[in-house]
Amino acid sequence: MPAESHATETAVDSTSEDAPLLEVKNLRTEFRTRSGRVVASNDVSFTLDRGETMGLVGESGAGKSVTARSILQLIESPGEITGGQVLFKGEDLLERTEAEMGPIRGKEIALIPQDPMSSLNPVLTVGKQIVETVRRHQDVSGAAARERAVEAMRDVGIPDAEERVDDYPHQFSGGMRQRVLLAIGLSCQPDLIIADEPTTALDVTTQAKILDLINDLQETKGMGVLMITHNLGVVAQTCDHVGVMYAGNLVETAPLETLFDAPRHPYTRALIDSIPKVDVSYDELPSPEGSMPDLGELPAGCNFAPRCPYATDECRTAGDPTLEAVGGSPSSAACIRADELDLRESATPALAGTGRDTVDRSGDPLFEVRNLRKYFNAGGGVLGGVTLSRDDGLLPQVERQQVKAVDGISFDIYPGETVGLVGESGCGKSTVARTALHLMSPTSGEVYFDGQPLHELDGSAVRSLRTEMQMIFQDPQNSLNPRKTVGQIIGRAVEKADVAHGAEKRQRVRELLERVGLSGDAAERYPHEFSGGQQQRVAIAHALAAEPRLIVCDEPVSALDVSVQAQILNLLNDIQAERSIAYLFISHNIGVVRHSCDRVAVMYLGKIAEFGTVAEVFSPPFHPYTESLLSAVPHADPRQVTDRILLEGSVPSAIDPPSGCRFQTRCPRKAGAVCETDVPELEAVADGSGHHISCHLSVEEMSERRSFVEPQGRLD
Amino acid sequence: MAAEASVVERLRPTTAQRERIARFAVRVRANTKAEIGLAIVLALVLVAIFAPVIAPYSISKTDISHRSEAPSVAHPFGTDSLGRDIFSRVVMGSRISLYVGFGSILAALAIGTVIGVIAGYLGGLTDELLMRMMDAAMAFPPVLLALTLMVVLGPDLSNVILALAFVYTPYIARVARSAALTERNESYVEAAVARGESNRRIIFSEVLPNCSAPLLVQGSLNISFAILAEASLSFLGLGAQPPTPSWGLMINVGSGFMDTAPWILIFPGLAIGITVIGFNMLGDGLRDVLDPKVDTVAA
Amino acid sequence: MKRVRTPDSADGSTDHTDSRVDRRAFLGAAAASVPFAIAGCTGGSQSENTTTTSGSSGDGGSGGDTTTESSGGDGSGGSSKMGGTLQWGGAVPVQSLDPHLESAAATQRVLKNIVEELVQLQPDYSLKPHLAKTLETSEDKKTLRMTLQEGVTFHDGSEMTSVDVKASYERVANGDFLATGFFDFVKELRAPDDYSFEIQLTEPFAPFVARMATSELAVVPESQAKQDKIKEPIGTGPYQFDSREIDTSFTMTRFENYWNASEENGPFLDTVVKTEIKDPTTRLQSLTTGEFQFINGVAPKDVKKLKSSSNERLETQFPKALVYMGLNCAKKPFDNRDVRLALDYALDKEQIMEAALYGTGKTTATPAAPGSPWVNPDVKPRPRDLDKARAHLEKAGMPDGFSVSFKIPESYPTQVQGAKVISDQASDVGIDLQIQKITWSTWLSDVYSNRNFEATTSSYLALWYPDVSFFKFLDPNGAFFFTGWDNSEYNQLVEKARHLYDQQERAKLYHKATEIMHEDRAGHLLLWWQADLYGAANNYKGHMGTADGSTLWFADNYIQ
Amino acid sequence: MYAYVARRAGFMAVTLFFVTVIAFAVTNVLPGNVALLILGPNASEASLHALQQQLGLNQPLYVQYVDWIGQLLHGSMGTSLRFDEPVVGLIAAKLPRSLLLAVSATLVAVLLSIPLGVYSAVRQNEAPDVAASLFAFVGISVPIFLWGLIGILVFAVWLHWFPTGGYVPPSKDPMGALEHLVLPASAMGFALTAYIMRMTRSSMLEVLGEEYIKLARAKGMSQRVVVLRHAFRNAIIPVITVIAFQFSYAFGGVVVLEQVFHWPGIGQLTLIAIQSRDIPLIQGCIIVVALIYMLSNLTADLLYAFFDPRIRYGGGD
Repeated sequence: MPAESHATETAVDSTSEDAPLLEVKNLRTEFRTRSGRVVASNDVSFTLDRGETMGLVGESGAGKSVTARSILQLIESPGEITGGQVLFKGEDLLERTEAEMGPIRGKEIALIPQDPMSSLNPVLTVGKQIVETVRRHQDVSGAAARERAVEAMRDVGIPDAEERVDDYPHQFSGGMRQRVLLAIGLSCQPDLIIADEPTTALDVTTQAKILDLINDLQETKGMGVLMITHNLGVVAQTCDHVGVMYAGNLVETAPLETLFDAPRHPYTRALIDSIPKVDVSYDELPSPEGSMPDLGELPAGCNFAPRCPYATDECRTAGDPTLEAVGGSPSSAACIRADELDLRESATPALAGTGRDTVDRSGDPLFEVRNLRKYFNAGGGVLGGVTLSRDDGLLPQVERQQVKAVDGISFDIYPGETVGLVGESGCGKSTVARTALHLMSPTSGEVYFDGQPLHELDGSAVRSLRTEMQMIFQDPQNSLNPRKTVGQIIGRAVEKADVAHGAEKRQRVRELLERVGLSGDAAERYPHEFSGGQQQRVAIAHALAAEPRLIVCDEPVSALDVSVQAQILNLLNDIQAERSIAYLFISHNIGVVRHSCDRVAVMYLGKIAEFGTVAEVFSPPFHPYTESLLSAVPHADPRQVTDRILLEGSVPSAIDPPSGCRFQTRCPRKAGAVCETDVPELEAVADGSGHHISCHLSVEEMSERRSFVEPQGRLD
Repeated sequence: MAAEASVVERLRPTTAQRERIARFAVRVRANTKAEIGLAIVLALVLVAIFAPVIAPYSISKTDISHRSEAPSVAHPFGTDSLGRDIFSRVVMGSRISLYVGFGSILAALAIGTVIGVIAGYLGGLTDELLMRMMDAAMAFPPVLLALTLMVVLGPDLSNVILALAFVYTPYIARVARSAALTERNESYVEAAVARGESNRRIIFSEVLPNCSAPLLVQGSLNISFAILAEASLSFLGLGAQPPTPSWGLMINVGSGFMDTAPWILIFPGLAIGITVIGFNMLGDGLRDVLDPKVDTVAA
Repeated sequence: MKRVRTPDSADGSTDHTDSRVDRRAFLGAAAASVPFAIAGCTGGSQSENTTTTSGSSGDGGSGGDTTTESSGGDGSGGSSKMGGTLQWGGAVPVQSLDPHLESAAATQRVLKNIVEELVQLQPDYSLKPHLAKTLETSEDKKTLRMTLQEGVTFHDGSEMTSVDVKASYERVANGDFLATGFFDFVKELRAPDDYSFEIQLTEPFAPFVARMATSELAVVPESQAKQDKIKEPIGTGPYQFDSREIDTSFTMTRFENYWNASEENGPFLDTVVKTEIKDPTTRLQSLTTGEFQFINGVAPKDVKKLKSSSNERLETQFPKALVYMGLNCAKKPFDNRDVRLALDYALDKEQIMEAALYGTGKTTATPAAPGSPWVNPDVKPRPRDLDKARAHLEKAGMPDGFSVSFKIPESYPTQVQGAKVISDQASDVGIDLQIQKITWSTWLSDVYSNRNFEATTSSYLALWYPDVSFFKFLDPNGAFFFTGWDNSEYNQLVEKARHLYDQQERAKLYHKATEIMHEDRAGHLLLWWQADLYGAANNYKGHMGTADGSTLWFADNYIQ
Repeated sequence: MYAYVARRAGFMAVTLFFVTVIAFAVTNVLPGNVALLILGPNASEASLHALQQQLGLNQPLYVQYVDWIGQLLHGSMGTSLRFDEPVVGLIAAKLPRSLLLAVSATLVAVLLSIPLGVYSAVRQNEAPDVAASLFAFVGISVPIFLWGLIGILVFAVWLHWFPTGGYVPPSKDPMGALEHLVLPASAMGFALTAYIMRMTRSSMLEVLGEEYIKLARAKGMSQRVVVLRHAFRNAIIPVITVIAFQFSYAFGGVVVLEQVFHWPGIGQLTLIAIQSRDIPLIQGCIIVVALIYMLSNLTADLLYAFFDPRIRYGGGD
């Protein structure tokens, strides 16, 4: 492809020095839908200067990313920008035609998309996708552009960039691909970066690394950053200035500290309160009421009124409040009561309570797993994964490569107890759950349910035990059969478990729906007519239908919005307390595990690194891996400075795990050669205590860091 | 007693199901291709049903004195080389094409779906073997395989349906398998396993209903293939038997009179063209309507 | 006087299926054309002109069906006729080329010009000595003495002597060929010297001499006579085999030193290239666009168009073949004479012929070739009479008719066309004939050998010699008998006639046989005689057909 | 990449096995018995039985199948009953002509349909797109033999531009061969163009909706670059499989088209074999045609792997 000719195009010459880098005035973008026009971003105005990072935060569907994409005029039909101005270095970009926007996009303003997996062209090498951007905007030769690409990759921390420049996107991990997108964005030294949920699709640890990288790059390159996210933790870690959006409107803007210390809009207060703090143990996790209204059917008056604890009649009738500065403070808010309300303290009373009541572990455990192993054949199909090894004998032996997903796991669960399994994605936690429930047949190891040896029973006996053990899944949408009504789904579970039939069954279904907080007549409707949170409630009702004694929850809330997550976790806890059901709770988010589990097992590459009660695991001594996991959890208090431990590289492949302790390749506190040679045993920290750690370090060495659960003093 | 109640409950279309069908109809009307396609297919079905009423003359009455007459008021489509009225034969011919089209594809849908879904759901060796068999059957060009089968089965219209059903089963099986593969990884299937459902029940009551969309599309496209194949078989003389007014047969006979009496060939050719366009448009339109991704409402 | 040619089977277009199924090689599409047999009479002079009469008058500028094509008419010198390549659009592919084995009409059309026989059939059905200069039969008609032409060379350059003739005849006698059966009546073959040859019969047997005029007793060089299977025939004819591609093309070139070459009778054409085109319409289109100068098997529907066009001409030769409806008299319902009569009365034979042949054929009630003494003048086809038909149905106990399968070999378009009209007419009295188009090989195995059919159609190369008409496909032990109609009185008559020489006596017997056949409504419902239809460009001169009706003789043809 | 190729080849071998099973089963179920057909109707019972014995017809089917496969592996497909010539020779003579027809038809189709498909995808729902999809609909809705017949009538009989049919070997007379090739190839090419164009269009539309296209636009790439460099190179990959499938479909269509244009290819040979129940020839023909289908699919898979780096370089981490 011949490089574009650059002569004719006019980049924006910075006409006036004093104009802010970006000033958005009453931006309005609408979408034509079958049910009339929907206003996705409604008269949004804000400014952003060089070297400054502004956050746009809000629940999904609030219009954050539509606003961002409108700046670059990337709105495709049926959407269109119907009003307002986008002043970039003093010039209104909306005046420019599509062709004239060419030199701006990618050179002056760069977009970092959300999903690294699908934002890179799979058939072009990574290098070529950077080179093409460089050559589009700068008149440089091929070789120089390639050099520029390698340099850009090195800037964003991609190891041995020189070799990997000609690799293809599918040869990089999620985190690495996000770094490539960053390299593409920065390759032409843009003045403004729009990062649209850059880390949502990534693991906690990778997310921390990417956000730090963006902050460093901003300091060195001095460009402006517009950070779009729904996670206040990310905002706290990266932004100087924050805008909160709700149902298409910008409801509050403020500097970071003021926003957290003294929010001026009730919705901001609710958002902050809904983030569980690690060092507080709650009886009930705080969660805002209801959910954001549909953009098509906005309520009269203030959009937040129906969910606002401070709403007055005036709020409900006086139309949409406009964003005005609040006297005596740098923030402005779109709330007629902004001046009078004092929202510095959490609106909901401190729910800090005793946390979970202690579990009686005197009797025998309800569910016990001893030395569970599960190996998969690498590669698919009959011939997959077969390699010919020709080491000694003449004849090449056919060797089956094996993925050792679960390699010797033991734990037990008592009636009414919740045991958490936590670890990065790919550590084998969901495989443990599925093998324990015999949805997959384990390679070896014993599983006991209520004393009965599951591994020795034949198919039908196991199937009869099924009603005692149920499962809830991560993505509520596809855990319900789209072709059946909610009533049929739950009814089938009731019928299958012989709990009830006919009219009695229908009655039972209504009770279950009401118990999970849905109305009885939901039974007539189809799953796709419910929101994510409601669908998960149906899934819970479906699990309860068989009156099980154990429910395995596989990442039950990670696909849901932050505010909805709390509601579901509370529901699970109430049900557990009421029916003493045991949970096996799987999650990659250690924050969630902190509040809903009694005991926690930290898993790494198919083995348990640390196991004990939440209090024991969250306080020293720490297994080095647990320590790094805990330190990476973003917290909503900007002032709380924690020295984050960032693990190098990514999780090694389970086909040939590292020798000795599997964590040795990434362990920041590696004891020495011993870690590489012999495999550490999972021993009790002190005899008689339930807290076990498998590491060669001494207990003292593992106790240098302060506990994460004791209340932290505020660093003013 | 309880069992019947639940059956009745399932049969009575709940309000939600009626709603779903209404919404589906709205989306069909919104898609021009589906709308035109549906219109043509419906018109064809009506013509086929009322054919004996519409057709003024008998399809087999020969009248040598009026042979190869040009279209006239008495014979809107003219007469063929034996003096038979072409308009009546084309109208009655719609029955043959629909009978062959729907017959063979419904049979292929029945067998193909079962094979495909079982292969897709069970995976492993069964999947490999079944799919290799399907590939083998697909290796033979449709008309060629149908031809060989016709000689084996003997000259009869129901044999044409059997032959075409055998030929198009693999196409359906392939679509069913890929649909079943995607559905198998959905969690509701895992939930069903967790409930202790048997494989058979999961396949037929959980997975199968969700494979209906792609099968509906493939089915309607294959009907047009089947009609074209029947025409080719009859053209080669081994399909429908005289005096059945199969369009393909009429074209075969008509090809001898192309320069002297072109109408003998043109009208059945047009009939096939319009019918096949109808089914193809319906198939394409349904693919857009049933494909959630194509939904235009912005998130 | 009308002459019957040896028609190959079936109508014009695709008669690829008319080779006889013989012992050795399965010829796939083998029609049951009857081996040629010529009346026993001798003498008669060879006249160049083949007279053809045809229904269609020779109107219009085209040469039309040349009654007598005066060869030297335009007075141009002989030399201008020499040379050129004839592009011939053939209807049916040439089968295998072993003269003693192969009786398919398509193959005979080319073999006629390559291998020759001791005696040759003349237009007036007399038998003229050819490779044999003279032929005498002894008084007791048991020994045949012949003296051979001298100076005759084979295509491979060797000279023909009685050694070759004896070797050829012994090949047929001891092998398993078409005419092998006839050697039951041969006691001894003698070749006293190089140019004389004698055959000693056990009893007078007229058909043997006739058989000697066919390619089944053609003379091949001794070297080839030894071969079990002759792939590329070497003969003494005016053209020699050049090359062929199965089912696609066949090429033969002029044989320079043909012993009988002459200024006047050719051979003139350098090469004859036959391209095989199955579809009659495409074949005609290729003639009109000039890709071919000559095509055979013109479809009856195109006769009118061809005659009206200025730059092509049509030649017809009547009759070529007899088409009849076969009813299975060994199975219900046609085992009942009344049912057969009912069907006979339901059909209007004239209408059926008109529909299928566009008037280029003739209906008949006797299998004897039209114009021959064996035709019984007062036996006419039954006219259509629905009341009589219903009466016979009631008598047979089936007042509201019946339903049977009606199997038609799909490679015969005129039979298919006729069948549609027949089934339509029969339905008027409730007789439902369900047409089933089947391939020729299925007809052969289902209908012919397994007799699993109720009604069918078939065709048969009529021949002037009555034995073939009356015995061959009507007598239970005739070679092509499949209808199961067995009338002992008829059989005796025909058996006796086989051994009579006197024409009047044989005619009386055959007339009686025709009456019995008609009265007892035999399983053969005769439909029509049809003609051989050839098309040619105006500049392709000379007569196309030959005395035996279905073969072609290219020697006297030339391109102007 | 090699694992991928090995797997595809492995699949093909198994499929080939099933192909031979189907070919054997279908032909051996044909009514009428073979010996009778060889010896003719008046063969005696004894000679019929003897021939059956010799041909091994009365052994159990699987035994017949095994020695038939044995023969096949030694490269002999038996001799044709009808032509009394080795089947392999017959097919070898006729196959190249059908290949010539199918390849030229596919070539015509590809050169025409890919640009059309891309253009109508980019111009979605505008005039050219509607016109192109109408053209496509007409193309696939009328049987190929009708296109052939109309082609002959218009271009050969009326306009005399091309001959009405027949085949001229290119080695002997290239111009003549081309003249004879135009009508049949374009008749079939027309139908293929429609299929490939529709596939290209829908594949392009799908790719244009992908995230990386949005990013390419966000990087300021011109429409031409976005469509050709980014979208087309992804969209072409599935189209390759369609082209391979269409090639084998074209090969299937040959059966009918060779009849109309009396093109002496394998299609016509197969039809004759079927009509005269020449069992060894039928088996030979349908296996060769099936082999062509599988080879074209294997090439498509290889091209697929070549064009799609995700397969060429195997899974990443």
